[in-house]
Amino acid sequence: MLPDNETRVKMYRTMLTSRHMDDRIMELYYKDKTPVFDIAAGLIPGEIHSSHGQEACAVGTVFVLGQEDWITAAHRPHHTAIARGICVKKILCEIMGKANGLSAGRGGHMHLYSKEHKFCSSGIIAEGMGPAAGMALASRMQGKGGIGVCYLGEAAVNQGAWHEVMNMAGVYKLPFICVIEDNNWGVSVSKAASTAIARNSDRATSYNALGLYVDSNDPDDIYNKMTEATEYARSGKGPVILELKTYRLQGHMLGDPQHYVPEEEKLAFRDCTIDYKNKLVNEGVITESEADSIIADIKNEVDEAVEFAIKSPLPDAQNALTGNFV
Amino acid sequence: MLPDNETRVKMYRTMLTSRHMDDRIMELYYKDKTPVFDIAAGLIPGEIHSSHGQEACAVGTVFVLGQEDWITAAHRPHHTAIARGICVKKILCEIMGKANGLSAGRGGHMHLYSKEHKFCSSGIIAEGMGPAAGMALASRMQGKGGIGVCYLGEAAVNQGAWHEVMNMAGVYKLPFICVIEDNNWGVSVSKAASTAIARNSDRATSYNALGLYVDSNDPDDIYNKMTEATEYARSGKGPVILELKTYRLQGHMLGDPQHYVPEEEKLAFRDCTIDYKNKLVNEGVITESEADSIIADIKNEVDEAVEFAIKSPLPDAQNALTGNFV
Amino acid sequence: MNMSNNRVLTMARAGREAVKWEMENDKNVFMLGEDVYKFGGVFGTADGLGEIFGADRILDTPISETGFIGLATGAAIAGMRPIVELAFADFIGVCYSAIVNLAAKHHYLSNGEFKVPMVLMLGSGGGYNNGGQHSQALHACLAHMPGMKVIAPSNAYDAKGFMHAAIRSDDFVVYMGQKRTSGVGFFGAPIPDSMSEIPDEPYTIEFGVARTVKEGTDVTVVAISWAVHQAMDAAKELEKEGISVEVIDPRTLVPLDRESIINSVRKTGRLVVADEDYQSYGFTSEVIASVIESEPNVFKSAPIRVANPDTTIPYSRPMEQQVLPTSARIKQAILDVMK
Amino acid sequence: MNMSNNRVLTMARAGREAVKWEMENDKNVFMLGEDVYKFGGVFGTADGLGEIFGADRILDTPISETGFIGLATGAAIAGMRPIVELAFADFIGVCYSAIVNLAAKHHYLSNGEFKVPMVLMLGSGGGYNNGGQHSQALHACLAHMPGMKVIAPSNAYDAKGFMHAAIRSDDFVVYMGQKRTSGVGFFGAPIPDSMSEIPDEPYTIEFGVARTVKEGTDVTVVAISWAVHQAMDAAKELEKEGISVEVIDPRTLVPLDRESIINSVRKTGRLVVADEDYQSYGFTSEVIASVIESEPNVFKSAPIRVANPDTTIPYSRPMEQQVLPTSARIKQAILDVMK
Ligand SMILES: Cc1ncc(C[n+]2csc(CCOP(=O)(O)OP(=O)(O)O)c2C)c(N)n1
Ligand SMILES: Cc1ncc(C[n+]2csc(CCOP(=O)(O)OP(=O)(O)O)c2C)c(N)n1
Ligand SMILES: [Mg+2]
Ligand SMILES: [Mg+2]
Repeated sequence: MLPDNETRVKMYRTMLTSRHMDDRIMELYYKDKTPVFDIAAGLIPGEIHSSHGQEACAVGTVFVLGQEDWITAAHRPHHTAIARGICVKKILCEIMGKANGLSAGRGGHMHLYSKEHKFCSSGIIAEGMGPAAGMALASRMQGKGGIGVCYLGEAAVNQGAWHEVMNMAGVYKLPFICVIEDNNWGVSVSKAASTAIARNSDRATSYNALGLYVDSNDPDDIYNKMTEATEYARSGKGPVILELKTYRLQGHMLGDPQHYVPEEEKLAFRDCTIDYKNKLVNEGVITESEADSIIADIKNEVDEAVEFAIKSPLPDAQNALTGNFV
Repeated sequence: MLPDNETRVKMYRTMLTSRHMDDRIMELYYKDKTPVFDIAAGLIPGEIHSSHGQEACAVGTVFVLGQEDWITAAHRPHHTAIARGICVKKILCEIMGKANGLSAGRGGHMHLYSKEHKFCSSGIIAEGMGPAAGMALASRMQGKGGIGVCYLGEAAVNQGAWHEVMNMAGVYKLPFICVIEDNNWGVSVSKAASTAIARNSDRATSYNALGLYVDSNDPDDIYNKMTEATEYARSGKGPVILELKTYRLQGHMLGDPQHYVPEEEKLAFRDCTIDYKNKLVNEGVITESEADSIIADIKNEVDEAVEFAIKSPLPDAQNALTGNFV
Repeated sequence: MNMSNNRVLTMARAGREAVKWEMENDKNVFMLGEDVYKFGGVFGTADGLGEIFGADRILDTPISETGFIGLATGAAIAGMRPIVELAFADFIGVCYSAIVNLAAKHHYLSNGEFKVPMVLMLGSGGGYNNGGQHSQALHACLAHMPGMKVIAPSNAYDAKGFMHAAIRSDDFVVYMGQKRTSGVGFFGAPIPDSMSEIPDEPYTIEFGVARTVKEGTDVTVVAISWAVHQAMDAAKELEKEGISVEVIDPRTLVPLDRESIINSVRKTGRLVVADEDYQSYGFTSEVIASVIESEPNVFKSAPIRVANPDTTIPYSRPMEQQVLPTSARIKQAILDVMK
Repeated sequence: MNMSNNRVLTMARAGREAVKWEMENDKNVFMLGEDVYKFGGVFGTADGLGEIFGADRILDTPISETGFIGLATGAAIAGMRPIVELAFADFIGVCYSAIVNLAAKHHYLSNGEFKVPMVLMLGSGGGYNNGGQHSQALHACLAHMPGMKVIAPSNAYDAKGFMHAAIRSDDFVVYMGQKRTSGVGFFGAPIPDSMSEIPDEPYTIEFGVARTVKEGTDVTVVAISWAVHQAMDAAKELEKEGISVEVIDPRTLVPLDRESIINSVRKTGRLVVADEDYQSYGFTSEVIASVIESEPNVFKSAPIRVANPDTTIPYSRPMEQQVLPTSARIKQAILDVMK
């Protein structure tokens, strides 16, 4: 099912929100790490895996989901969290390690959690697979009708956990979807160098699962296939693998110059926020000037959230020592 | 390629050797564990996973291999070790924890090793996958031309290690074969209850591998397919999955009454040593009386090995403390 | 333990009774793992529960430990209370990340947004010649890591009480039972002191409270799990020789009841620590360090550890016996510490 | 460390130099892991080696740690000498069985039939706000288990010497480098004392021999890896206040040079142990227990541990700093132990 125009505009706005947040994060990240780059320095320390280029994958899938559905996101979680509607301020505060972040600064960028949004994430590759399947199982046991969706990258598919959980989801016929964002790279290793076959969705045959593939990085196409995926999963037929071709525009993590990516490939990179804007304008869904004002709006909103986060207080150091147990 | 008659008789003898060894082990295992069964008691303590019923899988595959090839066996390794030509006395001594066992009693039944035979085993499910692939890689790097063969059960396929290594073997095009002995049970869990699809050989498509299946538990058929498998693997085309339908005649481990196996299924169990004998006799490869004398021969040989092992000394307790390092 | 009453149970039966009660009284409790449904768990932890609760609540899994511990974690986050049966402690190797990085860290990293009310049952230890990959104790590999309670009961009374407490806890709890204390059929006659008279009604035991198994004045022996029984055997023998041994069973490694241990050593001035796990970087060093860091002058003689001497566990009987914390070794250590 | 000479290298460069030399001189040595071929290893361990030795000897792997550690083990058994790069120590979670049940046990269980001459390189530790799953030290999780040497150099001289020794060793060796001691570009200016003047020629350092980083008479501080530098900072500050601190770097956890530690405490009578790993059931307790079990009356005051207080590592800077064994915490411990 294709999204209606209202949804499309909302998807576009959401992509931009994620993009501008990532742009601001990038700017702030580099700012106070000069002249000698020190990953531990500045307002935003540690690794940051930005979602630049993959925003289409998030909106096209998450917008199909309901309140009852569960999500586990990967080490690259910003776009997924934004698409799920998690408060930008709280995300930014968490990424800056502030007391009013999602996890009060305990988690950080790879660990975004929101109970309200049934949203978790993990920095260990493919470690969201089990939990999302377990959330699907719990939903079924409790008769709540939700499904579990795990997001990961194409390289994560070669982790043992992926196979174990896909098989279990097949055996138990869980309402479970694995969304694979295929940006062709796992850090510096290309898909061809890490994966024995071209399409991970073809691995569905190993698990009695439905395998779907979208090669356009277009939110509408993704929304369409995700609708098929959710219908299948909700019907009780079993799990779905949905692989989405996408692009990793800013390298594996901020600071990665991607020297290892061939120049031709870099030239072929597409920016889904630009492509989608053009599409919406060309199809008359929005005008150029509406697009401009959306961009301006979003920038304002994100900038405000950034200001809020910057001004927010750091947590008390002593908080480190509590919270391991209930 | 089908085996010649000389090979067939040798395969038959080898199956019988394994069977009679397992029969004697079973007898000795139960003997001094009565009246109150205590797994820690007697001449042979601990878990024993006998190979009763699966001997065809071992001879049909191992007889195709050469001296240069490497094997990693599973927690159920007796038939594989015997087919590889490892000394019955040394195996029995190891299983009785004697000083002159393969590993001087350090390993035990799940840990049979022989450098001469390029043979290892492991009690952790699917843990032979990586090593066999690594042996294949080492052989290629050293220009030695050997292949690596990992043996495991159908239930082991759902362990993450299996997937990780199959994929790596596909990526590196390793001369690697995974032989799956499908006895339909992983302890008390049936294949249908643990595996999302009917045939693990179909999972070959996930790894750009060759998938082969033999449903007869017949050494000739297995030999034939294993020949195809080794030719493929040696040619540099990549890995092979060879799944073999077989039967677990004595339960998961000695003492397991298999209550959970449906009666109809038990009635359909086939004994490959009997079937193969009948086949060889029917085809005129051996006469009934030759068959009888082979059986008598083998019994004698195995009984002698058992006597030898029983009389062999236990290791000095202090040996426990050395050998963790070279 | 007084066995005069009607219901004397083994550890496996006692633990299972708690599981059954909780499953009857809380529909969110369910069990999953290898061989639980028809087999009742390799070590009897789910004996008969499959028939009572059906395949949907006693869930057989594929041999996919990372997968099903991850799955249970997700189910716990989503409101269920899973009990995961992982037959052998040795198998934590194939699912260590799911345990230590996922289940154990979710509560902290989410700042309490998500609880993980999950129990992970492990059968630990050896002494029955099952070889180096099926005989390990490994509790230190878990107790070292933050975010999970780690309990290791040594008798049936504790087994039931801790199981109720573990299932009801909103924390992630690892419940380790030494296989040969379980009392399951194929391990021969049960260790008498591992069996207890068990009240019908449910009860809980507080984590982090040690039990003084036997009072004494000359030497403190701190022992955990199977080693408790070995320590008691040694203590009883030495009692005859006029040495008064106090035996302390901390019962839980996390939290560890350091106070009770220290109090005992304040009284005796001598300490032996017995444990089946590998010696270095383990339980025995933690107990000793915990005493000395609060009581530097308490020792009349050097404390002694009786643990696996940092060796892979051999299969053969005489060799395996050599590395276990047997009563003979503990007795010798007590005699040495008395010198 | 004297830096007057020409070649002062970081730890990553020094270790890499040893790898390069060994690969040039032994065709059986090869390296595999994630991001080694073109990226040179996330922490610079293979920088430039891909170009020199090609993709067949500097082998990129899929994100399949259990798979490639198993594969390396098999290659080692079959006569190769693999060096496995596993970027973050935290990832031992997904391949713990391949490490502890397979690679570490093969030699013993096969009674020496098969050797596993393999090096596993891990980047450990935090302090740069990378969150709870990318900042762990975890050396005790490995050192607790039998069958592997565990080394954790703190400076470039040791890094090179131990790398040569590790590659040439016929044992399975785990080589842990604290990420922020590596001197790799993105960690800012390198810790000065982590850099050393490096001889051109290869040399080896014996496992199990501690280094006295600084002599002193009042207090012994035993510290490992990154904590060595924190201890030295504290020691230098306190020197000014008239407290003479001896700093010992055991350098290898397995084997552990207990003798040197004990000798130092015999002299000082006071002990502080500093470690980035989780406190309980870890390095700090092992060091303390090792002293007391051979010298029960050596302590003038209670030894003090400075380690992670058994908490998941928080992301936010002030909280993370709170759980690290910083020089401030070590200094305070030294002052306390002097009381
Ligand atoms: C088990 C594990 N191994 C390795 C890593 C390090 N790592 C983090 S992200 C990454 C690449 C992931 O690639 P992919 O799954 O394609 O996701 P992408 O980064 O492209 O979004 C790696 C190797 C990890 N976090 N966990
Ligand atoms: C990682 C791991 N999980 C569980 C086990 C316990 N276990 C031993 S054998 C076995 C069943 C294996 O079934 P299969 O692979 O089909 O081999 P079979 O026993 O049928 O020969 C199980 C679950 C183990 N040894 N290792
Ligand atoms: Mg990717
Ligand atoms: Mg089977």
